[in-house]
Amino acid sequence: MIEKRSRSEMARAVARDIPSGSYVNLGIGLPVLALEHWTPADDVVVHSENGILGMRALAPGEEPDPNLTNAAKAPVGMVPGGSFFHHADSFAMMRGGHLDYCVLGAYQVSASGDLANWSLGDTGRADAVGGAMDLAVGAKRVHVVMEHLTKDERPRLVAQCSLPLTGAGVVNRVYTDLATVDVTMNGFVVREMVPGLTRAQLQDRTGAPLCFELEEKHV
Amino acid sequence: MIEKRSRSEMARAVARDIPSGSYVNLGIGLPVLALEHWTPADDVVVHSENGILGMRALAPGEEPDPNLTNAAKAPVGMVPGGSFFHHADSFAMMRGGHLDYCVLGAYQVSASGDLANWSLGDTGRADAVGGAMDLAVGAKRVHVVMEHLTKDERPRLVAQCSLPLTGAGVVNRVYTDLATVDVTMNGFVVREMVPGLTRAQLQDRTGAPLCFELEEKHV
Amino acid sequence: MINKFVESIERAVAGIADGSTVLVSGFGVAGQPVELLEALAEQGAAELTVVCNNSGTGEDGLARLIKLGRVRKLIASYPSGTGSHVFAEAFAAGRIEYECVPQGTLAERLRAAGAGLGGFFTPTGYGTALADGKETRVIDGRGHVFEAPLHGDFALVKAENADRWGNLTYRKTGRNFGPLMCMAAATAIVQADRSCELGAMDPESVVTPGIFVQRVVVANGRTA
Amino acid sequence: MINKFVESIERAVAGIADGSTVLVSGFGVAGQPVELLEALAEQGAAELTVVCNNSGTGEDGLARLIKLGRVRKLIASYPSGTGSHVFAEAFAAGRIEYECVPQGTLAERLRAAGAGLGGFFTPTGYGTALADGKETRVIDGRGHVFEAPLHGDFALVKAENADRWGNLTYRKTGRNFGPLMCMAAATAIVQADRSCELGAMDPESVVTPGIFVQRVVVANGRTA
Repeated sequence: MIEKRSRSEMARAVARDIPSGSYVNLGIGLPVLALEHWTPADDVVVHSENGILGMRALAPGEEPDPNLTNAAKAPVGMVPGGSFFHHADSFAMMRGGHLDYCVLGAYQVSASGDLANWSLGDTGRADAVGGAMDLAVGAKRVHVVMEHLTKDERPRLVAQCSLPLTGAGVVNRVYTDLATVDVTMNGFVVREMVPGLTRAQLQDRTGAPLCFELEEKHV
Repeated sequence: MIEKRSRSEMARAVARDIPSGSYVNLGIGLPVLALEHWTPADDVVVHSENGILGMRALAPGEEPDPNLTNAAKAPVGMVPGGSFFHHADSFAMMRGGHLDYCVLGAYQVSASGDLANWSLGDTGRADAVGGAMDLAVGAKRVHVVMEHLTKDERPRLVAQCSLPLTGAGVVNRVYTDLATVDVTMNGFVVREMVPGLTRAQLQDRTGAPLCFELEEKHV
Repeated sequence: MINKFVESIERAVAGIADGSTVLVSGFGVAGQPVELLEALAEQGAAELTVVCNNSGTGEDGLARLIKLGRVRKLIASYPSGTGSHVFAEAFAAGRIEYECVPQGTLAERLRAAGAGLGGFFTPTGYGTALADGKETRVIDGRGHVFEAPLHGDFALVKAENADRWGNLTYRKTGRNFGPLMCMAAATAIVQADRSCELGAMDPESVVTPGIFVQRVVVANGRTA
Repeated sequence: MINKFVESIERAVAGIADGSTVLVSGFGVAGQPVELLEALAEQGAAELTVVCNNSGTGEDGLARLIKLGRVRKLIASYPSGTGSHVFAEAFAAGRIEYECVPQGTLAERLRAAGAGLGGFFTPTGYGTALADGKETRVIDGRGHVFEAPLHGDFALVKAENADRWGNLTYRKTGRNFGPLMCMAAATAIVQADRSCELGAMDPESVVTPGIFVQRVVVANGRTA
């Protein structure tokens, strides 16, 4: 039986690979769950696009402040050593290569690292890009965390994105409920697979050829 | 006898024409002498390129702070309501049209408002532009204060600048030891002359045609 | 004497004409100038171009302006999300134009306007649909998009403290676009939670120097 | 644990290699990192490109580096003035290259580098000798010059307070180019008058967030 990773396990895998002392931006949804897997001693400094360095999850019972919110407009807290700044400075951090990692959700990632995470195409609804394009081009490493398949069971790891791009050739690594996959010069390279999953099954659920170079520690 | 304006009188003429409540940058040398002609009640807010709004002259006996200096690196004071900021913000104020006036010294001003105040041409020495070009293009009004003639008695108000430009078509008004002259679409227009000076004498000391539309209050 | 305080919220929004471009601070609720937006709705200006990161939530503030049909065009990065149904309905019905700008580009275009720059090249959006029709250039081997400054006729901004010169501080993430919009607007109108005496603010901690602000009203209503 | 403090001024300037581009804060004496510059002179790196508003005064700091022949090129807006005879002599003797950049353009080029922009158009310098050879463009009827970002390998910056994350505040006009140079350098090295505990700084008043700083040394010597 395939032991899929839960959302929390995906977030833990994301958090595990980010070294202590890193500067990190976590996108809305799945990415921000990684927050729960660091302790203050890790000194992972979390950036929020709306002007925070040193963001933390709201503590249980802590009074929310409507002027202390994250990118999803949800109340958060701040760690000692944090700072506030305006949007031009915040995006200078993002665009200027000062963040070690950003972690984003996605609709699709291509074998050449193209990212599609902001638009489902011509839906008649107004598309909303937010800060995704700035993070995609600006962070030193771009990690994506997403389900391996869409709800109707089509691959999200693809040869070419069919949806509008957020950035071209920007993604370094993808965490899914089935595997951890690097995007390399040679396309997708699988680093980690969940128990019970065969290589053939993973390839079958993926829209581009996979190489397998599993990292011992993660198998 | 021609009653030339002293340096202090030139500075007073500069100060007199700047309304209460204005935001002003004063250049090194003659321009900064205007400071002495405002009182705190005038609420003229003086900007210094090195990151001050609300600069004032050092009070007699006041202890100088090596970290509170003006554009000439001389110690200054600060008025209540002042603020400090970095150079990009400071020059945003200058370039972005937020200053009502800047007052600059000059070597030459042309009848079309060209300003030359940063370089004596190919002297073999390193030219130093400082913030002059930013002020020249950025302030809402650019006033110049300078001697009417060079030391060897050549006009500084000219048909065309012979020295390298700081900015083209930027000067609005010039205060000299002999006259106050506006730069208009039709060239130089004299608004004010010192006592004892004839129109012919002023024209004789000026390198481009003068119109005379003297303002009663200043004659 | 410089005194930028105006005595009422109505006076604060006086003179905003039909067809104006209005910059509105806020990221979600944080830093949103709700009282100024409500006053603008009462004031009646129409055919507005509004620049705001979001499109308002619920039925108040910017959402109310949109519902009243006063907004001809919205320039935003993220007008979707919980509570933004008023904009969604207006857009679906073709009653409002919308220009989508990446959030960092939006911030930088405002700053460029305030700083007197003619535009800039950014790598953000290169190779995407949001670069369609825009000038591009490869600089140091990397694709960039040319972006123009974004000027406002007015800005409506929420701050925490203000003095009579218009010096401002903000509260936490309520800062967001406020300082940039004050710079970018010909007339920056600020609603501040509190006023303080001139000289009471630490000059090292002023976030928006008063030179960027034209009117201040103290308005501490429903928002934090 | 993040701890950017280094225990000595020698460690602070370790690794600055020959040929590096070094950004040096300060406007005259205010904000000049004299101790770091002296340490760099001892360290011996040569063939440097230095970016600094001025050229140093007297025989110390940047003037000493120039006198020792370590500076191949100076990029500055105002290297003249009282006390800058060391640079003047080196320039007259052809021992140093010099690029003159308008002060606001210098600040903005540093910011563009730190902010990840590919360059910008500014009206400053249009129609002057400092635009010679540069791309120009008329935007909204006004002439502009294209200016490229200015990146540093290292920045030497003076601040007032620092914590172990590298958060900084400055003192009065000592702020000047410091925040921009921290952003623009791959490795920003800061000499701070004082250190403080993490959390002791007001998050609203941090001027340079620690993300822009790599090393801090406490050095409170002869300068104010």
